[in-house]
Amino acid sequence: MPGSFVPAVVSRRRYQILGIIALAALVGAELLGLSASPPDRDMGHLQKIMYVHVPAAWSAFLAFFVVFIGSVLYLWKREERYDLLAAAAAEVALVLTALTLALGSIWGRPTWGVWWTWDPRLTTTAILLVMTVGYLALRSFVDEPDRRARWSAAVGILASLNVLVVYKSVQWWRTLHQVQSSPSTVDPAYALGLRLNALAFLLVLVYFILLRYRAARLERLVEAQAEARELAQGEELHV
Amino acid sequence: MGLPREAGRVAAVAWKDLTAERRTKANFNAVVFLAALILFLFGFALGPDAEALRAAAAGALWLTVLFSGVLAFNHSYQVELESGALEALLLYPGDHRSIFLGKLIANLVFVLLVEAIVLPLAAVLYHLPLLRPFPGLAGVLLLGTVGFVTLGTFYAAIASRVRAREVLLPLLLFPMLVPVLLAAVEATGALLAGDPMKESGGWIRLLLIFDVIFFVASFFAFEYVIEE
Amino acid sequence: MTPGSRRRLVLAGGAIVVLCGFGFLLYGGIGENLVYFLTPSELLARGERAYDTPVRLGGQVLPGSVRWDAEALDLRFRLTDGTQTLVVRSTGAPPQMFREGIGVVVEGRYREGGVFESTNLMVKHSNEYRPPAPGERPQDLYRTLLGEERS
Amino acid sequence: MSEWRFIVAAYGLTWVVLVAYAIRLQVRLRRLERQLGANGNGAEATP
Repeated sequence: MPGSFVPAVVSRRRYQILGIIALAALVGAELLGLSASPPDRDMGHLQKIMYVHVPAAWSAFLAFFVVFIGSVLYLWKREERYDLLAAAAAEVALVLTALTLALGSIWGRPTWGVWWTWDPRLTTTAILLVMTVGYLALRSFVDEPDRRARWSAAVGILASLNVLVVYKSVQWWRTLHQVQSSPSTVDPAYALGLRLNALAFLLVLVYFILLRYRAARLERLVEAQAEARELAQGEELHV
Repeated sequence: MGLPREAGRVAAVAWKDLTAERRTKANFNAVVFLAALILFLFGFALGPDAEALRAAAAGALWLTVLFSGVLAFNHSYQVELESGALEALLLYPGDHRSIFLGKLIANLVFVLLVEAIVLPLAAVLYHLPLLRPFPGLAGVLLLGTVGFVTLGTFYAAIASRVRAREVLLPLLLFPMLVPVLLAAVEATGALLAGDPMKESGGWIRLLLIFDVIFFVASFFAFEYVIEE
Repeated sequence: MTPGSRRRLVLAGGAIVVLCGFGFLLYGGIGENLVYFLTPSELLARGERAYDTPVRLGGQVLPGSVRWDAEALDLRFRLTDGTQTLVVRSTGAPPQMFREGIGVVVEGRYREGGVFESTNLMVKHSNEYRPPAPGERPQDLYRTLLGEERS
Repeated sequence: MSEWRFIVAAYGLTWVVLVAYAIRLQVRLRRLERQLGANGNGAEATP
């Protein structure tokens, strides 16, 4: 495959090794986070939900960044691999955004007192989720690859720009959700666990995007084969 | 080049769409009836409490406009597709964006006409004061509809050429519309309540800015979407 | 001017308009309409119009003002933003993080008697995460109020 | 203690989602590879 971002010939086993490393890193980081962090002054042990909620949100943001880059590069260079990369990242972003919302809900119930509220951070995140669903639905409904790539790049750029709004929402508007933490507001006892978990989530993110990208490439190969077969059959009929 | 020529093309596309709409009428009538039906259903669902009904009126009114208007956008491209006219339209020399503007104007007229019928009906059903807040209310309706129709015309250019267009258009359109919907509902609600807090001005400015952003962005992005 | 450069110029102009629009949105102070909750000062500034309309109100629980009736599930406290203070009455058990001095957002209506009747009480956590100081247990901090309920 | 219920739910949900998605991707890849192999052979066998 010329111009291939990830060679299609890499065996699935290599991805499996990356996957095992990523999940093992997650186990290690979570165990350390769970065992080494003292209960928080306000939240008690509930602070530990931070180690899954925050890394899930961060990696979802990164996935949307990949969607943005892939979409822009596609419109610029018109090479299929960028479109497939954006599509792969979008599906992973959808999974991680949904996970982030669900984890936030589980965290919000005992700390804020509600599963859900119409706070700008929560609302913009839900909108982002629906936009991503729209992006993927659009892809699944357009059969012609060139058109699909062009249209979904336009929709993908719009959706992924919304990430900026989600990220800045806690600063622009008065919200129930707290503003971003920084090293000065998080005690070192929690910072280490958070960083390690974020790193493990990053590995999981890379694993997911690579795997999904490979699936996207193979799907295109299957599509191309089917087209070639139809063409061959058509010629046979004419002869 | 020539700006007059472009303006002529825009007017021609808009006129063509509106004439087609006027000749059949079936689509317009169906959309108006659907809008009336949705207003009725909101009334039933919200119960007999007149006070609650009035409080929810702004939201119900805008959702009615959204649900019925979204049917018009797909229709405006679908008619072209069925007769293969879109390809012919694209072949004409000149800027494709005049197609966008033409369709935008036609859709705007369509939705505004639907609103002209729906608004008095909503006033009767939900016990709303119409005359006192009228100039402001008309302005809010116009600005909100411009934002809605701009994005709708843009996304319909994509969705109308796709298999599941009935589902896909709202799925793509409605999340992007949230800021417009929010500002429009808040401004309408404030005006209907007599604007005691003088907050409608802020929302109207917000609507205006969203209209400008959405219009410019979709005007330029249309080229990528329509090209074959 | 070639068609290509004219096209680029128009595109750049469009991009500038969109960016200006966003800039105006962010820094023109228009987004301040989008507040999730009002402060006590803002609510009181509305005067009589504030009565009986559903609003969210946010602020800090004034230390020493909490009265909790465990039998009737009736909670009263004073909510402050530093300048103005309001009496809030809430029914139902508060979230376990509720304590004196913490930030809360309440949903409900301000009544003419000068009491804010809350139907939903939410605790607003800051972005600070700290272990308790030596000698204090976290439970002591948030359970002093409701200790007997939750054991 | 009641707070642990939420912590267990959060970590459990994370693992369920991540593992389920990983398995889904693997299954999808395996199916595609099989499809690709079968199609390739089929196309070569017919003429």
